[in-house]
Amino acid sequence: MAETLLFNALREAIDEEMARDDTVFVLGEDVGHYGGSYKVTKDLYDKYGEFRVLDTPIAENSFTGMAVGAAMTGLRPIIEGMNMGFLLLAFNQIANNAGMLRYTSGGNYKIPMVIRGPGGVGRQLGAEHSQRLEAYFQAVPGLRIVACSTPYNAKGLLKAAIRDDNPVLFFEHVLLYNLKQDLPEGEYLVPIDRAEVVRPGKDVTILTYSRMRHHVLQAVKTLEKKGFDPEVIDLISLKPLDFETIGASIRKTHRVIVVEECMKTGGIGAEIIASINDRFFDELDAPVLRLSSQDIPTPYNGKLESLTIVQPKKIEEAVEKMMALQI
Amino acid sequence: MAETLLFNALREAIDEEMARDDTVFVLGEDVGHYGGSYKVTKDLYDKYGEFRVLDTPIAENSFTGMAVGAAMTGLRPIIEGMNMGFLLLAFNQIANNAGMLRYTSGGNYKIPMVIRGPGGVGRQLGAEHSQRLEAYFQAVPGLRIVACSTPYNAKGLLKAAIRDDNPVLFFEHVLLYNLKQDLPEGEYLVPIDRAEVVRPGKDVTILTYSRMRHHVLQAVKTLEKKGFDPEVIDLISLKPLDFETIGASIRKTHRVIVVEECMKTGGIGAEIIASINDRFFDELDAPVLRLSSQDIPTPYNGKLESLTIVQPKKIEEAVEKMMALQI
Amino acid sequence: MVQERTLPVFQATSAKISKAEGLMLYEDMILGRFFEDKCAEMYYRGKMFGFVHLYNGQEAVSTGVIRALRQGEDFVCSTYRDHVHALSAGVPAREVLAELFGKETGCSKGRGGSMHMFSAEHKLLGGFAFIGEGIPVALGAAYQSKYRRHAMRDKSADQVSVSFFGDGTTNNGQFFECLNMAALWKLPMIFVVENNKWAIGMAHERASSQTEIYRKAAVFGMPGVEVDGMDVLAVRAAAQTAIARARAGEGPTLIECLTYRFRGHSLADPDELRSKAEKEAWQARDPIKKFEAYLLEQNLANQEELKDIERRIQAVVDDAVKFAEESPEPNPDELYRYIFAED
Amino acid sequence: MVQERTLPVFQATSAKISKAEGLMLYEDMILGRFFEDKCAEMYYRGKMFGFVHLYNGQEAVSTGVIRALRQGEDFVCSTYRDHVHALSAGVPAREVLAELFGKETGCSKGRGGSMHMFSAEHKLLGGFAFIGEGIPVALGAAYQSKYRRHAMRDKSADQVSVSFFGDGTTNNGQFFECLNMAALWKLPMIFVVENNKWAIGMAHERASSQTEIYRKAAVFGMPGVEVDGMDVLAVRAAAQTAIARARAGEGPTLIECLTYRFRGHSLADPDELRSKAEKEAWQARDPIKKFEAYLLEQNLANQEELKDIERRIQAVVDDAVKFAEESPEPNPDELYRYIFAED
Ligand SMILES: Cc1ncc(C[n+]2csc(CCOP(=O)(O)OP(=O)(O)O)c2C)c(N)n1
Ligand SMILES: Cc1ncc(C[n+]2csc(CCOP(=O)(O)OP(=O)(O)O)c2C)c(N)n1
Ligand SMILES: [Mg+2]
Ligand SMILES: [Mg+2]
Repeated sequence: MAETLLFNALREAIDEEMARDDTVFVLGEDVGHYGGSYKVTKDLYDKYGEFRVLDTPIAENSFTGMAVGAAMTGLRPIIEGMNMGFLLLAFNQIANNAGMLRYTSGGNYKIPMVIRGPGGVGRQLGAEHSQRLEAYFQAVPGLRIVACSTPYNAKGLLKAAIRDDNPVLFFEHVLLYNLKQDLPEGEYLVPIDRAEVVRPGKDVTILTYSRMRHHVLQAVKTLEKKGFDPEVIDLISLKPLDFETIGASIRKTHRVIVVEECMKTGGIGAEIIASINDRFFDELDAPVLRLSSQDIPTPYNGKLESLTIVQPKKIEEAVEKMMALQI
Repeated sequence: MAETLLFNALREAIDEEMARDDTVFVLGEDVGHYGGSYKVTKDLYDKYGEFRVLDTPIAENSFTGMAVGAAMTGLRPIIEGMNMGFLLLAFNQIANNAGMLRYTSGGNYKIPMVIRGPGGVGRQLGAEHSQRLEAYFQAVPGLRIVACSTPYNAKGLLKAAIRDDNPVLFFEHVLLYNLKQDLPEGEYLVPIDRAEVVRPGKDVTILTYSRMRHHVLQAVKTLEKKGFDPEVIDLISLKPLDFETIGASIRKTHRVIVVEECMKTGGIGAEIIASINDRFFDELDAPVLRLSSQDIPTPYNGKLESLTIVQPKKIEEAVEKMMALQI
Repeated sequence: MVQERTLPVFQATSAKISKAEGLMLYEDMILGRFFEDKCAEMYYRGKMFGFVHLYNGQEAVSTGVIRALRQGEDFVCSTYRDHVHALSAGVPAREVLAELFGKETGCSKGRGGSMHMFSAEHKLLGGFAFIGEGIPVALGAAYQSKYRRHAMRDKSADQVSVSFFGDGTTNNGQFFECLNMAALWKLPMIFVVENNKWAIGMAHERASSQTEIYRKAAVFGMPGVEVDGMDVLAVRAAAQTAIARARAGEGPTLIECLTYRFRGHSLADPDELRSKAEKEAWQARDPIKKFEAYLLEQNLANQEELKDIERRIQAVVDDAVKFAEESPEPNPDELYRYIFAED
Repeated sequence: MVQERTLPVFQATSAKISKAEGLMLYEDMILGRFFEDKCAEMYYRGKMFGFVHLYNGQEAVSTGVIRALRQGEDFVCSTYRDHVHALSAGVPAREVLAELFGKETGCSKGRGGSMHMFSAEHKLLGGFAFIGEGIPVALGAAYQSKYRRHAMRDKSADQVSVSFFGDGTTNNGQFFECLNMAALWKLPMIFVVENNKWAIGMAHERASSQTEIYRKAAVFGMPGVEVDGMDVLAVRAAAQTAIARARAGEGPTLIECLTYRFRGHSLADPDELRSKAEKEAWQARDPIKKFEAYLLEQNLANQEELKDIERRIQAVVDDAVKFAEESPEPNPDELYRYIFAED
């Protein structure tokens, strides 16, 4: 066991996979000499050389398309979005080509690629650097969307994503890179399509992902003291959603709260609620509660910013309120 | 009253608004000499000249940004997306600048612009030309999203959108341009934030938009004969949703079916269902039913294509099934 | 009609070709022409749908470039105007036509259609329906060749990637972004601009502040050459030079082919903006007629041999129609097949 | 350290300036420098957050270009490195600093922050946090001027738009797309490249196949000029020529300013990749020191006058800090304000 920071866990994942398979390579802005703006690729340039750790010009759309072409012809690119928001410029390549090309080509090509990097609301980074692209991309067919949240799952998920033969959008969170955790010594993988039951409980199912997992756990601490027993599920896979795990929990608790960092309208929670409505309506004792960020660009001012995202206090209140409902 | 084709209704709207306000101008690919690929700007180049009907190079991201700059400085641009799908290339300008800039600038600028053009699944146009961007854009803060569906509402909505001081994504449907309808002689506007009750009824609320309105109405014809009395609501405004109209209907029918052309996952229907869950859960006698396109890129083959989108038959069955539910 | 650019003069003698080569090139151009004429017929007879963009008039480019490549090894990347590139790359006419009919036997299994021809077997990276989006994809294939050679020490990895696109596309950012990366990393890539003077209804000079596209290569430190795109030998010679350069690790080349499409932008285009005079001037320079005259003049072929080829190709095209018509549609149960790699 | 480009020689005498002009330029550069130094101090003292990109070293560009514009009429478009452009454009130091503190009195009402400075009053189109996205926006402002003049027959509409951006940004598609449109439509636009040799940790020559950016203008039929970006008079002269051209309806110009940032990319950047030798070589060319020497040498100012300016500006900056500190935060009830035009 070695105590590892999340960014280093990601780095280990990439390093191990690059050592294991020489078709795996990293590309993006400042991934080489600079080692990545969050140090996820630190020293890999020295180890693997300029072809396998490729510093690109600032041309997101084209270097993403280039990765698609490389993937179609047998390599396994890992794109680092220096900030995932910058990949808005690559939306066309991600949607049309990474996402749809395999289908449209009738199976001629597969596109094993990972697009990873920091997303989410940081500390006063302003609207453009505080995006939650998972919502913008969730309707694109052919993409898998994954969000990691701990050093342990970050490493195992990234390794699994790299080995997956499909395009995976892999979200890290700009405020979680310095999380610490003891990691097992040997190699391990974490399946990219399974939700993680973080805390079993019987009162209410809290579905969350990425940094909000930690806000939820903070709330849960207080809630436990008050005698509540919530079940916390980290979705991990935002597309497709793991309805096996979600369903099992709902059948137990009959109450659901979604806690997400993306904006409410058209967010991940919207799809979760719609799917629960499709599949588990009769299991529900109360409407699913949706705690999302406000539907606004993230304001720079610190107070407004913290009002924009869901705070632990709000989660506590939501659980208490939901448990108080007469059913 | 003059019988007017939908594309001509749109043309009239633009023409009238350009005549009324000389800050209104159109830009896009082939809008000038060619008159627009669906003839929505036919002859306007001759009438208004090259500045006001501007043929652009094929550079969606930049000409969209250019329209943002023009809007910030007092003009009222109307962008024609030759096909709305091409605006995936302009995602960054639409999201960051059209959508968010006003907020991020603390109200320094407003961005009165309309981005319009054909969306939806046509007749065997292939995956890339059959996009439903309303789903991809719905989470972007600051944007209004409108979908027209008849010559009457197309004209009135487009005029209202042009006069609106906010950025409006305005979806037409590639298969509706030749719809005919008698239009009133004088000028009229249709509010861009109000849903339209197309057919009042008491059994079930069908929420739909764009071309699916017509699939729904086709189904309703058969359903009427079978004695059903569905209420059909054309959402018109996909963002924000008009919950006043939607809510009034749900309080009457207690049953909802959503019929949409976008993909199921992360579609407009997902947000509708989540919002209904938030607001009207106790009014529901049954889970909301979601009829969406399949979660796949649109296949070219005609049969597969027609299986991909919701057909009237399916809507009939859904209504019958929902009405048969014991409550 | 705008003043035509003076075409670069090409001395055919400088590119001596054998009889076999001559007939091969002729056959490939005839295939392209006959195939597209058949598509028009089938479209008007309601056998195919959607947007169909034909290639008539530009055959010397596809044949000149693609037939200079190593078939099935080098990569070809096309646009929505992709039928003929697919044929030159070796995709059987049967599979291209079946794709147009939306059949399971089509090269994209009927899922792609006219603008989305793919064939991994023939190293056709795809038809790409959106402007410019294929250029980065081709760049990726080129990167991959170089990567295999240098990072994976595969000496045999010397494949070249060719990306085709039009004049209108050269105003799109992806074009420039890729010129830069290709030159920066000296990738084995060839940018082939098919400058047919129009982007749908937008005349090139109304869209580009500087109309001589080949000159744009220089500011990226890349050779840019201008070639008569109606002369298959001129195109072939330029392609051969570029291919040799690319294979030798010397980097990319941009080739601007001055050409013309003899039909509207797509079969749905009324084609009202191009002047009669302009059309006639270019029609008179039909690349097939030009090459035919050359073959005869140089005694590389006689009338009968050429007629034979035409008959043979007509049969190939007719057979493709029959094949496509008789082929099954995709199985509706497989609607979700191919969405993920596991299928 | 890569071989430095030979700087273009500029004869300052060719641009005779008055004493008043000289002092104005000096003051503006000092304001930029002192302001940024104060930002660093405030950041390290935990008074401001997020990404903060300082401009030290590049002052001659902002002052040279923006102070040649008509203040409050011509448009200025910046990037994430926008404080000093905002100051040169006339946004009061108080409002820029208050924005950095996230206060309601900030020029973007505390909603924007360091990378999002806006001021409609001062025709500052914005700080744009994403690479290249401001260029099209500036193009739109330029289009608007021309539109008013020609389509709305407003003779007074001769405003010029200037877009600032870095070397790294010139590899992005939007740069090229806009060069083309600006030249094609002869828009009153000036593209100012602040080539400081680095894009975060990416050296310009590792990112661009052709490093002389000004040369890229020519292939769009646009003048491209190279200028010593550490010499405010050289920059000003180039700007004046470009502005005159633009105002006269003769179209856009690209100005490449060779400059250097004296600090890391942002205050979070460890700045480990740039060599000491390179930093020192450029530090020795500090534009403020250079201009100070020129003013003294030409007897346009004496030491005391310059010290006066510095004292005055120091007071302005200190006052800005006080103002920002004492300003109120935005009202939490107004979280949703400014999302739509009605608010
Ligand atoms: C991103 C994008 N924008 C617009 C279009 C619509 N479109 C299809 S072809 C075309 C013109 C292309 O002209 P050119 O590049 O010269 O190629 P040509 O058709 O002449 O072969 C346009 C605008 C598209 N397919 N993709
Ligand atoms: C679209 C986009 N991609 C990447 C970034 C991250 N980024 C911020 S500044 C920068 C380097 C820009 O370099 P340059 O254009 O030379 O400007 P400089 O910072 O040197 O002034 C990068 C890559 C961004 N902000 N936007
Ligand atoms: Mg063309
Ligand atoms: Mg720089």
